[in-house]
Amino acid sequence: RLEKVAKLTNPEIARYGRQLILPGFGIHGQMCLRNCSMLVVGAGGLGSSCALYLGGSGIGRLGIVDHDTVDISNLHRQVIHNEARQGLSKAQSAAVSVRLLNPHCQVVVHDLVLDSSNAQPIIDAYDIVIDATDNVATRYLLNDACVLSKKPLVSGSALRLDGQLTIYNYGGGPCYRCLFPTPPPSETVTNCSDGGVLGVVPGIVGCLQALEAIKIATGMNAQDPPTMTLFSANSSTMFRTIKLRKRKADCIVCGDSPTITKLIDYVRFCGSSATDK
Amino acid sequence: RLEKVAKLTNPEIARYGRQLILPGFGIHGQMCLRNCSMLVVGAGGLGSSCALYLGGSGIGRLGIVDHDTVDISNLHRQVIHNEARQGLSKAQSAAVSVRLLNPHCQVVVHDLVLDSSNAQPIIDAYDIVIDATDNVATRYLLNDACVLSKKPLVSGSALRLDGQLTIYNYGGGPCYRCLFPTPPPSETVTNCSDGGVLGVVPGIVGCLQALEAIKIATGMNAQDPPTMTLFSANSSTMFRTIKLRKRKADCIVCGDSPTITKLIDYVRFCGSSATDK
Amino acid sequence: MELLFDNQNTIQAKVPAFFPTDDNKDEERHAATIRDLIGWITRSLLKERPELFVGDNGSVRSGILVLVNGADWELEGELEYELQDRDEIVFISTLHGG
Amino acid sequence: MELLFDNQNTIQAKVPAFFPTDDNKDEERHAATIRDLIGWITRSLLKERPELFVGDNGSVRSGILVLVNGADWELEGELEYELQDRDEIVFISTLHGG
Ligand SMILES: [Zn+2]
Ligand SMILES: [Zn+2]
Repeated sequence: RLEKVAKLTNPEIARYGRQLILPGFGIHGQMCLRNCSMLVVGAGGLGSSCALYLGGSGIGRLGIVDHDTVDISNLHRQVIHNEARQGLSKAQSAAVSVRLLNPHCQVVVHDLVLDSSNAQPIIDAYDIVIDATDNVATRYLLNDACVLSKKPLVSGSALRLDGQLTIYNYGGGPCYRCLFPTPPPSETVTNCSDGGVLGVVPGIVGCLQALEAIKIATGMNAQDPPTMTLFSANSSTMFRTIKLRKRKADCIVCGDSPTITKLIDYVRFCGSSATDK
Repeated sequence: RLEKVAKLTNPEIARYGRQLILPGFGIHGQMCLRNCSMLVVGAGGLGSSCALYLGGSGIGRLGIVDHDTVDISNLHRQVIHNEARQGLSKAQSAAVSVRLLNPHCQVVVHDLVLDSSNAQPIIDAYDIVIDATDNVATRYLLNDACVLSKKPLVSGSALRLDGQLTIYNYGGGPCYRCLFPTPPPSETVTNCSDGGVLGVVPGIVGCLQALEAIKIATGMNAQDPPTMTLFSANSSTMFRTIKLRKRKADCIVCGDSPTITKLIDYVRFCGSSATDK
Repeated sequence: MELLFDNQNTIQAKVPAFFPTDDNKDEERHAATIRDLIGWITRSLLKERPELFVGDNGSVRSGILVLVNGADWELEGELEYELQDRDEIVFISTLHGG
Repeated sequence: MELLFDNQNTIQAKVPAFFPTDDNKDEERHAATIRDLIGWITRSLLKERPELFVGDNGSVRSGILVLVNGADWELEGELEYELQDRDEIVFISTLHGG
């Protein structure tokens, strides 16, 4: 676990000056970031902008999970990588970019497929988890692991011209299963490889995920009701915020009498694999 | 001016595949980008995310204007630069990052302070201009130059926890002077150095500027009414879209009988300099 | 979701204000609920493959969130919510891409 | 802008429905307009430095955009717009940072 510090070093003060003078953020906000560890699951379209801005912001430790390698067809949206890193592990490539931007951030590479055999100890080691994945099975896995580990989960998704953003398992709000108790029929699920995506759309959602994680770390959103933000690039009103239900007392994982008390087989549960592309 | 091409090369088709299969975008959208040149003015907080995503998206030529050099205190928000580029020209540094991401994009460096003596020929050479600057004088300069040159202007701004986004001089909508005929009193103007800024806030606005520029280049927003998008990181409804006036017939630069027919002295007009920090 | 509805993403519809009760006696009608709306949409607007919109129990399928005037329908009574004049009902299909 | 108003960014206020006309005869009153609202705010809510909010001509200073129920006030008649019950009037200070 990340060792807490009581104050910032002089190089940190120089680097984060524009946040230190920010009213309503300041030294308190910066210390909250410095003593916080976050895990970004997925170094693809969402994870690219999210990891860059979190790495730059001053969080103490950033974990990056991805099992995939950099491909040319990723680069229109996955701007944390580059042409020369083709074939390199995405988790490694993202870590290199964050370290070049900010050597003060401890970056931990998790070059693996997250599943029920390995997820819990990884998630236990971080304070806030960011779901920047691209498949249903990993979304349910992360949800359950975060509920079991009592960690807030900042979930983002993007496809075609649209995006969605929600914080799960935080401040009395719902978990992913409270909203979606059963997985969607697999023929209704489309990923970016099949459905396409405009590159900047996951960029926008990933930035918003970084922001929400920063707001959780600093307590800025502690009084906010649970919401989902819907983004639609092709609409003249691009953003819409909707009010969500609270945690459901009968939810099978976060409810009052949970029946899920350890991770299950999510590939079987969802009828689709985490590495389907 | 950018030479037009009639089709994409095979490497371009492989790279932009996820946009080529995107319904409502496809080969038509990608060709519009390929034959479009855009100028990002400012390689700071807004310009960082904007230039990265435009460079990745497949536009034919990207101009980057900045006269400043990379400083450590920029890096919490200016993620297109990095620690090793301290002291290097921001326009040069941004160009290096875009070329590493996408060698197909022609990147043009304008390492200078834009003013009334040099702005018009630079702006004339591009199809769409992105205002990612940080001062009032350059905002009026860009507005007038874009009106005189009949170019749409995608304007973004960010300060503290807030951001604003508007397209000026496009599709019958207003120019900056239609909304703000006279500059604000200089004691009411705060920049990021004095007021502070949360790093991801300009990141979000810069991504949205890249998106709006892509929508203009591909005609996706041709039917949309003029709007301003307001962003407030600390509000539970983070985005708000407001409906704007049309072009004003009595505007002194874009109106029916303009009295401004060439660029003026914007530093004198605004009572503040473009290089005040 | 638009693919199911001829690529339209906004549909303004006049929906019957009352629906017959299950035993279909004309004089026993109840105010239109979201349950009725889902059935009406399936019969009147859906071009094909209704299983991509409705589930087994007369509700929407898994992975669709229903909004009543911008709020999660769970806050409004879900299937039994009685439609009011000019209500805006939105069906959101969850995205999983990244 | 919040700095001018004690750091409050939303203020719910009861504003007089009518204001006296300029010659101040009590029986000649007109419905409250945004011009009246700006004057009323300056007198009633502003703690200090009114010149950071109002300009010379009874309007807001340069660089402030006024919204009437989410739309640019120019679409609604600017200073002469007559306030309706529950109107939401927002004053936006333009940002220039980047
Ligand atoms: Zn739950
Ligand atoms: Zn104008």
